[in-house]
Amino acid sequence: GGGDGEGGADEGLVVGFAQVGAESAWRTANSTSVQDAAAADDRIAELKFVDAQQEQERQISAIRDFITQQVDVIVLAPVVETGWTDVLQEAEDAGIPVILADRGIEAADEDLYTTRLGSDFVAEGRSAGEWAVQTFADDADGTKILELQGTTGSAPANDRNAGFFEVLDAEGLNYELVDSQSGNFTAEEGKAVMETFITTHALDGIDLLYAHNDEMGLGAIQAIEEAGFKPGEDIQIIIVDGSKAGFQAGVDGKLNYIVECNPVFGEQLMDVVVQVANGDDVEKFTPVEEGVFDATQFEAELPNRQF
Amino acid sequence: MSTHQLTERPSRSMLFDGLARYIPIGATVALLLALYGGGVANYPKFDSPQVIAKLFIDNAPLLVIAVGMTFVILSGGIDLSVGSVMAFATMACAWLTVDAGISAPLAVALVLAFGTAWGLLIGAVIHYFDVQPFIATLVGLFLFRGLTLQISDTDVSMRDVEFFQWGMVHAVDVGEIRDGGFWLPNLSFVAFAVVIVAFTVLHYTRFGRGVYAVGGSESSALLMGLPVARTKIGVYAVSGFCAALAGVLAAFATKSANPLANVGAELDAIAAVVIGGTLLTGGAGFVLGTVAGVMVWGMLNTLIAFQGNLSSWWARIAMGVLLLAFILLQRVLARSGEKRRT
Amino acid sequence: MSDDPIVQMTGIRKDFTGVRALDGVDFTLRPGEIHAVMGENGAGKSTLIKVLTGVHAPDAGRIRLDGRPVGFHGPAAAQAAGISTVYQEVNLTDNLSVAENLFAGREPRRGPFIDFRAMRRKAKALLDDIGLDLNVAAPLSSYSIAMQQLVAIARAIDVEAKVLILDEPTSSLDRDEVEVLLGVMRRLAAQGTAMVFISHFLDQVYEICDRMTVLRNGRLVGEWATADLPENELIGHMLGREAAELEQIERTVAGHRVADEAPLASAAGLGRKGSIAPYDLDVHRGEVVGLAGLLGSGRTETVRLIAGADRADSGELRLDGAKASGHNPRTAAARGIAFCPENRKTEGLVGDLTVGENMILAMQAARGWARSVPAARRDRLVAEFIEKLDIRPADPDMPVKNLSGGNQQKVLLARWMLVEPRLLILDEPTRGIDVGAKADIQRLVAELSGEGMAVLFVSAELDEVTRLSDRIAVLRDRELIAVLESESERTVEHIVDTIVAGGRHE
Amino acid sequence: MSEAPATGGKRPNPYAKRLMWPVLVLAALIAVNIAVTGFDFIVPEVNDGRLGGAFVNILRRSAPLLLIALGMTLVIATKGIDLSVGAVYAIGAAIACQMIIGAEDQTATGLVLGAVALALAVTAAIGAWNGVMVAHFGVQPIVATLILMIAGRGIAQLVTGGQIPKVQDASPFTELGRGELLTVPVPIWIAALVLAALALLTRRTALGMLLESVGGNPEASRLAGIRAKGITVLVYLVCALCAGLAGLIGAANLGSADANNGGLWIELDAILAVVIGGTALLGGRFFLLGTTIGVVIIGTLEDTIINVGLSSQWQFTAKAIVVFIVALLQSPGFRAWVLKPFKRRPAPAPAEEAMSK
Ligand SMILES: Nc1ncnc2c1ncn2[C@@H]1O[C@H](COP(=O)(O)OP(=O)(O)OP(=O)(O)O)[C@@H](O)[C@H]1O
Ligand SMILES: Nc1ncnc2c1ncn2[C@@H]1O[C@H](COP(=O)(O)OP(=O)(O)OP(=O)(O)O)[C@@H](O)[C@H]1O
Ligand SMILES: [Mg+2]
Ligand SMILES: [Mg+2]
Repeated sequence: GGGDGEGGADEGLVVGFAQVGAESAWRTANSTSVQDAAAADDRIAELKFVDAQQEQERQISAIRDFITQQVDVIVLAPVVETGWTDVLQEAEDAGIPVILADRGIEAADEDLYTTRLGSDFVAEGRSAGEWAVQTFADDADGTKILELQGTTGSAPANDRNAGFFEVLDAEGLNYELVDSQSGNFTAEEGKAVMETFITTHALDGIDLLYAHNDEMGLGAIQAIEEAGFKPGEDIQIIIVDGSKAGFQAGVDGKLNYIVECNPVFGEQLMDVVVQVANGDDVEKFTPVEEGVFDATQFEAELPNRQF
Repeated sequence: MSTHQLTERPSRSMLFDGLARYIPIGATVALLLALYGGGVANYPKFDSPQVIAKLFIDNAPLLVIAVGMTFVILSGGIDLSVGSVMAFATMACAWLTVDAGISAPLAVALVLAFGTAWGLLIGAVIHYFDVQPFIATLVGLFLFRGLTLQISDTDVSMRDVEFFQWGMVHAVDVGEIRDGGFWLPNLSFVAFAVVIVAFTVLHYTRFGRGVYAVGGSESSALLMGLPVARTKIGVYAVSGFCAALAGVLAAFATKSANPLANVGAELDAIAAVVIGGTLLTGGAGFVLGTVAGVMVWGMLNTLIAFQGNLSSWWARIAMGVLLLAFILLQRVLARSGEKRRT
Repeated sequence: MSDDPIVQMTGIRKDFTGVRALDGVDFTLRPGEIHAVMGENGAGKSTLIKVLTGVHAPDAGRIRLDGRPVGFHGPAAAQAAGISTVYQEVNLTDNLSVAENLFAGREPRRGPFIDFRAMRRKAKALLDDIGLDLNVAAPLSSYSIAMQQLVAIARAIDVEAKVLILDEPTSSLDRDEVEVLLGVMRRLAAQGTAMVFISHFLDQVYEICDRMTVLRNGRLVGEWATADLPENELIGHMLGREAAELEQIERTVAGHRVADEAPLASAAGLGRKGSIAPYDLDVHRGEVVGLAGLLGSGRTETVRLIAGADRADSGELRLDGAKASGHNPRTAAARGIAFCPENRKTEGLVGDLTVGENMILAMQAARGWARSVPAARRDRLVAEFIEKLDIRPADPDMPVKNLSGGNQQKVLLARWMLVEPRLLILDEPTRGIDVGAKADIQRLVAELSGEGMAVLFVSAELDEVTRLSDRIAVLRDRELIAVLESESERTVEHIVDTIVAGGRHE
Repeated sequence: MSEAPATGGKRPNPYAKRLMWPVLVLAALIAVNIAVTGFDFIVPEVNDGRLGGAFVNILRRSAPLLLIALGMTLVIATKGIDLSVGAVYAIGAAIACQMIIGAEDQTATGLVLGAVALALAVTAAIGAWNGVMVAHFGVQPIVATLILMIAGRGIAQLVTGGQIPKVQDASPFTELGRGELLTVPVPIWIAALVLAALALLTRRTALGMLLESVGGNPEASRLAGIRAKGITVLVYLVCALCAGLAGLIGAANLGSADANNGGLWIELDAILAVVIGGTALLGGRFFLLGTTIGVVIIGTLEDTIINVGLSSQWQFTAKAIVVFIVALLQSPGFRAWVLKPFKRRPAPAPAEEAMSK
């Protein structure tokens, strides 16, 4: 059981949440989901929310503040995988359990957190790859691919890239990666990079665009339209995330495949928090429910989108 | 020789002349206390000594780069490269020890030497080629971020390097936090040492006084026959060294290197220096002011963490408002001590 | 005293873009002598010094020190070789304390650390030596420019140098200070130090110098022993025109003021805590009111209040009988008050802007940004004043920071004459100006007041004040102690007596 | 530190001299691109009555940066700096988009005009606030604007509720970023007009000179009777207005406003462009045309990296190298040093440079 801070079990739990930041709509949806779920949940007395603006030091600092405040449970959405040993050890010494949300940390520190709830970026990359292998299996002249990467060095960018090409290579698809650049997960840069792709490589013969998130994908779609091509037809497009706007574009026929990465797991998280606080046994990894969607499913799924 | 009094007595008291330049730092310290008092009054556990101790745990690297920045700003320059150099230094530590298998103390020495050399180089470019410091060091900002990413585009762990365990070992450990105890790791004391050395150098050595003179008026310093070149290049070397050292401290703190770490750290450092009462135009300010500035910066963040119910955007706005209130109060306090002109 | 020259410069040439500042100049300095370098504003005196001390590299010519060829890389190198210099503009760092300025770069140390106590003690002794009593721990910025000049001199003479160079050291000093300085120089000369002395005060030059080298337009005119060159000939050599031209500066129209006319500006109990005690002062149309007093007596403070540069915290200022509220430099200018501040570098000119732009600045400010002065009118006015004040080089597009000190002063004057103010406030307008130009400026002041302009005139030179003024306000201890009206009172002796007596009344 | 541009009177146009090196670097970058991708790079093409082609695209994409850099030039001329432009960009974008998506009919012209006006009014007010902090409260510019740099994105997120509002493609608002007028893309028009307007405003009136005066020597300017405070406020206001306008163009281009990433770090690029263009950060002389060239260099550089086939990791490194080259070429000291072996004349004393400051 968790620390018996001043909250006390009967008044509900005090939970500290060290969020990555507010760098994307996905992230904001995630924060909102967690905050709303905590507010609605009687078992939670207070959620201490800290936005770390994408810096590990700020997250570490926030965790130390949580320890000083003697919260009952700490939830951490780690910015990076490494470097958590000391601070998680401090939490353990103070008797406060830690739950990871969203991203994971290096395997060697597995003992220092109770459980992780979140998405598997490599798996997302693999899903995208599987669809590509299926779709282009009988493309005789080889599949020409453009990739819009997320922020250079970030875990989702690295994993979505790795998972995707792992499958392509494993399945022996005959493909050529024509160009791959970072669009920093933003529409602005996604569009700019795509424009340059178009002028440099022209679009004729390019089969597939793989964008690591919605926003870059949507930016690229605009660039493609402005250059006089039909996104979704002249070039097939895969995006990861699946926001409302992404699905809308799918419904409009402008993209072909969406790999969902679901940020709305606040309620699921609160359940885990309570279990952990009660000292119940929990799995080391709880995947968030996520799906993949192709053109046939966009229309039906659109109304279910929450962000 | 006649020593009759030719000139009339100074009107302002010596006391005032001596104190006028302490007003900005005095204001900073007073407001820091006010912030702390506000925190204690509003949040339970804010009076835990660990709240203060923590300012020097997480902010130790920031403190070190801010001290280096103080030298540069006092001389009338600016160094935008510190954040990137810091990230590069951490990454270089990881690369040298984990990949290249060099012994950690040697790696650290190499990194520190490299930081200093970079400072010397950019200082020489600034001085001899008269390139604006903002631009010359902006080159460093881009360059080292690029090089860091080229070493590795993912984070690298140094957990198995024995040497880096030393930094977080508790140097002081007084009781459990929950019982009102606190602890400080070794690396905080490295930062304290940097502050003490910097203070001594700035106030009690020729180099230090030269920094103030060059910041006051570079052309005058030159005509006075001061070693302007050595001073100007020296401050960038100090800053480069401090940035590299901060990178090493970061390696101690997390035992991991992250290519995207410390983005914008230069702005944090500049903010801390300026909040501490140092003028960006050079020539006026104190290292201890910078320490106070870093504490204010950390304290604002702590307040927001203790408040805990702010959304991302309200947290940013709150930070801005706190900073604003702080700066305006500081201006009011400082102004009452300044000559008033029309 | 051996006659081997200690410094020998031969065939020195120095070009700045567009200007040949020095052209084949020779200069010889012998041990133990005091050697004046004379010439008009812009003649190249300061440049010669800067070439000698390594601030500028010569484009041609050679320099020998003690017979050995040298080429310094900067003032530090020159200093190390035994040449100590006070440059023309005060070059100290005013954010540091007085003591630190005195010893910057050569602080007394204990181990690697500066011994501040010893430094303050030595500073105190050094300043005592030239009769200054300053708080050596206070920042230099809390002292007037004259004090700063004295500090700079003290710094230079403390270095036991073979050669001491003083470029217009006396431009803001009053007579007593000058006397002390000359005394120090004599003592150093007796000890064998060679000195270069640059000044526009001919009496000082004649009093102390053994020899002089005269420059004109960057060329060497000649070298003479002081005794061999009477004053009028010297002036002739410097200006290249007849000395007689300069003789008459007497007021053409004296006592212009109509006795019962209401004053143009009238200060009643105007004052500011910590800087000047409340004072009453009237200025009428067409009169010149001089302000006299020792250094730091508050002359600058007095006029700054009237100019709106500082805010008064007591009393009121009336212009044409109407209370001037919200007085600041801008409203003052709108009310016809022009103010030439004493420190042209920090308060007067904008170094990066051109001569023409600097001149037009006040006029433009008065018109607001939207209505720029038409180019034709601007060019005409600028050309007119460049000619009237004989500003050299006569190039309106030269950045003003490249002008010689005296010419910069003229640009500042031109700025305010251009707007044809009703009240012109001149704080040390003739500082660093050569004899010819000084005469021009004095004549101009007389002329302007003859045309009905009121002038407030601050100068450290009592001669100048007495010669020009209709009335003289005497200050002491930041207090206006007397206004001398009658002709018999307006003499140097009477002013000095008043100051001394003013002290006794306290 | 201002290297004296025209030490002489014989009118070697200081403007031309300042611009020479940036122009050469730009030419070199363009040459590299032409070498890699052929002349198509520079030749504009017209498709669907719309000017396109690689270089035109660069210009179009650079428009927001140019707007901000122009405003920044004026601020820097007064010895100031504005770090808040990125945040103001986001605020401008957020306000306009949020107002438009809140309406029933997103295609109404009146609505779009209203949204644009509101966004500009708010950003202008923010600029005035910055100016007042600097001019009237005497806060150092970097600190005064740091406040809004931190809080500004929070305000923008507050406006959008943390979402990324998407404006319908049919809304005329998107024309601001995607449309064309007489075949030339609208962003280029706007940037060109603002450039022309600012050039006229500063060079045809006395504003330019007064700005340079305030920047060169604030105390002397005050004593000369210049309304230094008013001018300072005006300049920050114009700068924020430019940033707001840039935000509108950016938002219109994407049809959405990203409060977090819109205009992120654009302040650094803007300052960079200003300095590459020859304006010293210490205030005084400013060069709007130089800034423009600086912006185009930065824009071209980003494309060059992709065209040359370097990976994303190279972006920073390449930028560093180019900036370093420009900075060194602009330095007379560096040129003298490089040319020294070829010249007979003695090099200038090191002190000389410093003295001209
Ligand atoms: N850095 C510079 N750049 C360009 N021209 C300069 C520079 N310094 C001096 N000059 C020019 O060189 C000439 C000589 O100037 P210098 O300062 O030596 O005159 P000076 O004899 O000392 O005059 P003053 O009595 O007014 O001080 C002047 O025409 C001046 O404009
Ligand atoms: N003897 C002194 N001791 C201390 N401070 C002084 C002294 N003399 C002047 N000051 C300082 O210098 C500044 C300028 O003095 P002020 O302008 O009143 O002198 P002034 O009569 O105009 O002299 P001048 O114009 O000849 O320099 C004042 O702010 C004053 O604080
Ligand atoms: Mg001179
Ligand atoms: Mg005075």
